[in-house]
Amino acid sequence: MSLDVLSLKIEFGGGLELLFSNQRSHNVTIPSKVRRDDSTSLLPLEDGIETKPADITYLIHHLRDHLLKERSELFIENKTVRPGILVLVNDTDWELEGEGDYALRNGDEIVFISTLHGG
Amino acid sequence: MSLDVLSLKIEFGGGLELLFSNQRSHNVTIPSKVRRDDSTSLLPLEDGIETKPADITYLIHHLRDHLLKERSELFIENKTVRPGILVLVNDTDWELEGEGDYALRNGDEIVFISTLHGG
Amino acid sequence: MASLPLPLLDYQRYGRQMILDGFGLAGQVKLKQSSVVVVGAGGLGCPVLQYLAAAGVGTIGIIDDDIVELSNLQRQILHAESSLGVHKAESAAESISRINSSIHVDVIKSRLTPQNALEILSRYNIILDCTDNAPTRYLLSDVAVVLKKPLVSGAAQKYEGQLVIYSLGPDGPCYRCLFPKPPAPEAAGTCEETGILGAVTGIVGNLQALETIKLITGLHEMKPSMLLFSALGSPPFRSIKLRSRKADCAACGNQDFNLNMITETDYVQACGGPRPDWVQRGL
Amino acid sequence: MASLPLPLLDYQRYGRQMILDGFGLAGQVKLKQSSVVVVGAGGLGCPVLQYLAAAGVGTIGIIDDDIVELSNLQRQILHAESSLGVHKAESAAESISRINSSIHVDVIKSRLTPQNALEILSRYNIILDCTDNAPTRYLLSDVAVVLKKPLVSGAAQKYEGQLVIYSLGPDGPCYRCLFPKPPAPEAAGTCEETGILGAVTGIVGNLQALETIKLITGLHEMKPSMLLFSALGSPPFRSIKLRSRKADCAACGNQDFNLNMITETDYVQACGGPRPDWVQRGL
Ligand SMILES: [Zn+2]
Ligand SMILES: [Zn+2]
Repeated sequence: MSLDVLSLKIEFGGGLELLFSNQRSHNVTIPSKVRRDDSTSLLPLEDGIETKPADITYLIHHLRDHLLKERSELFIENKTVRPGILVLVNDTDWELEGEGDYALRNGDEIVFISTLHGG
Repeated sequence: MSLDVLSLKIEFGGGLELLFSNQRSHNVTIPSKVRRDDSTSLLPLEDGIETKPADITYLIHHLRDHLLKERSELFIENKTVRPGILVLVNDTDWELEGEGDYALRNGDEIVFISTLHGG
Repeated sequence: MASLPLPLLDYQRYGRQMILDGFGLAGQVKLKQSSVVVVGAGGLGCPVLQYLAAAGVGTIGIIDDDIVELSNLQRQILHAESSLGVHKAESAAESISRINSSIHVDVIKSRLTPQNALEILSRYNIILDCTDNAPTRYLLSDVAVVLKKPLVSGAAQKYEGQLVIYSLGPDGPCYRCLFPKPPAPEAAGTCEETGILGAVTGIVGNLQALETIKLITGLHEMKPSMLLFSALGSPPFRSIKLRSRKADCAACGNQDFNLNMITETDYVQACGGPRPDWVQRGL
Repeated sequence: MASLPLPLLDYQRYGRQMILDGFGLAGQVKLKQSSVVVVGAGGLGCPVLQYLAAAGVGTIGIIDDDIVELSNLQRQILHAESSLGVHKAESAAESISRINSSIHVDVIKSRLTPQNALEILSRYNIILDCTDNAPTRYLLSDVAVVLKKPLVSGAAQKYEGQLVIYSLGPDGPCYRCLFPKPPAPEAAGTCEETGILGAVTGIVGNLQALETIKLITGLHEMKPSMLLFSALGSPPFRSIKLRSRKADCAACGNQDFNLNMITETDYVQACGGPRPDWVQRGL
């Protein structure tokens, strides 16, 4: 991966969009190399800081810190999405793609969907 | 386009699949450069033969000659699809893409759908 | 004392949709004030009518000159065994009145023809094509062009369905923009008897009702598109971006296109049959 | 003289689906011999019941302990104004019997609980989740795992819908595979009142009926997937490839998972509420 940044299409559904300006679709740009501790400071990575390729776990933190408008506990819990949220990577269940460890690629579409209970 | 051949995903719907072994999805490989007169001989292109990049008009002829099982008049008419068939290029109406003149690209998905009248 | 925009009980009846974002009291009042005509009370028309009536569309016209037969009951879920032999328009009207007695229902048991279509359909804001044959589909499209009204068109056959809103806004294509020439009858496979799964008509009909409600309440995105459905497909749905109105369309591209040209058009020949089914036999 | 596999009139009634490729007489006989239980006769259950009955499913159980209220009529299209105050299971049974008197309908007006669910649901081949709350959804999934029966699960809220078949074949995931921990009630937004558009429940319910018919007739592809629907989305449908059964799932990954463990599980706490709605209030 030679790009410095990754451009991602993010979509929220099942009510999660309410936490993100009530907007379902977002275009998000993140660094391709990020801090291993998932902190999302936009300051340059200095020598000695442990890094990793940007993965979904990082993305979840990034969305919380830079896109979420309210009540982060309805989105994130214990460094992953809260119970009841399913993550989709290019229309595939993230469990088939390595879950939080999936290394994001430029152009990926990531969907966060809350399970519905109504009927 | 440097490829010698194009790999296409072809799908038929609305009853058209009945003309093609009753199979909706097909993978089809065609030359990237074809005879301008849309003849689909698989012989090499000799010097002096007029050529063009493979387009949908050529594809229609190719499907007729190499994939169609019966009753070509239900698929092709006057060098294009018969009335009542809509062609889709990667989920877009082919009219927005130049119709028969659309130059095919490797990996394109082309759908041929017959309009339904039932209710 | 100012009167409420809706009867008090309506707030209770429609509350679950009135609390939706972008719907509200305004949306409910628009539904109540709107008039919709459903052409065909068969496989598509039944679910359409059901959900439009339940949602509180104020005036609903039902056009069908056919009568209920046993072979209809597998999918035409507004008609009961006790309705066998009754006009479909009447049977459907009675069923939706049981759901919602406050809406006004017009029962039209005459055949829709090039001679009467314009007059009948002009009374409504939105036209729904729930018919089962090509000639009527062309006729409805032409009338929608002349009346400048949206045509919410559903079709279903075997395991497949299609949905388009024609004449959507100032730029949306009409049926002739997409299909200028009617197919030969032997290609259509539609003037003849074909199979159909009931739930397929149900899905397309429900989607027609939904699109209609979106149009009335202002929730529609107003971009011309086609939805393809295949009950056995994977994925089952496919959304297609459609062309705009065609400048050279014989109908909507023609400034002079009018009532008389419709009447003169040979819709009978269009489908190749000697006697077209102007009215929907509820496939 | 050999008897026909179906009564003579059935060939006429179901002819339009029996002539379909891959359906045929065999498909119709399978429908007639199958039994399906619909949990919840509300927004999802009504269209499901309608199309299963019309298609000729031989035995249909309807479970709901709620009664019909005015606020239901906006989407629960089997209930009429005259049914206000009547049990939903009864009202729905009467409506589908009007469509098809030849099918056998079980009316179950008791609350589905961890104590009775296994016994009641074991009588049927396929379970349909048309409920409106998380605890019942977990309960139904657990029962489907124990009984090794497919669970055709629909959900709808506001403008959105979701559809999954859990416990599909030997490898399909259960609800706990996807959602091991129930969400906190404040996150679910589901134990409380939320809005819902009727046509959205109609579309999801119709798709549930379709999937059920595909399962019974052998037309189903048997690959675990989820269908997402958003009435205002573009595109409105999205098909998701799902994981297989999870080896570490507390329910389907546990060889010892059984009736007693279900009874012991605290479904009440699961949704955080003191008194869960075991039975579907038809959101
Ligand atoms: Zn036009
Ligand atoms: Zn499981």
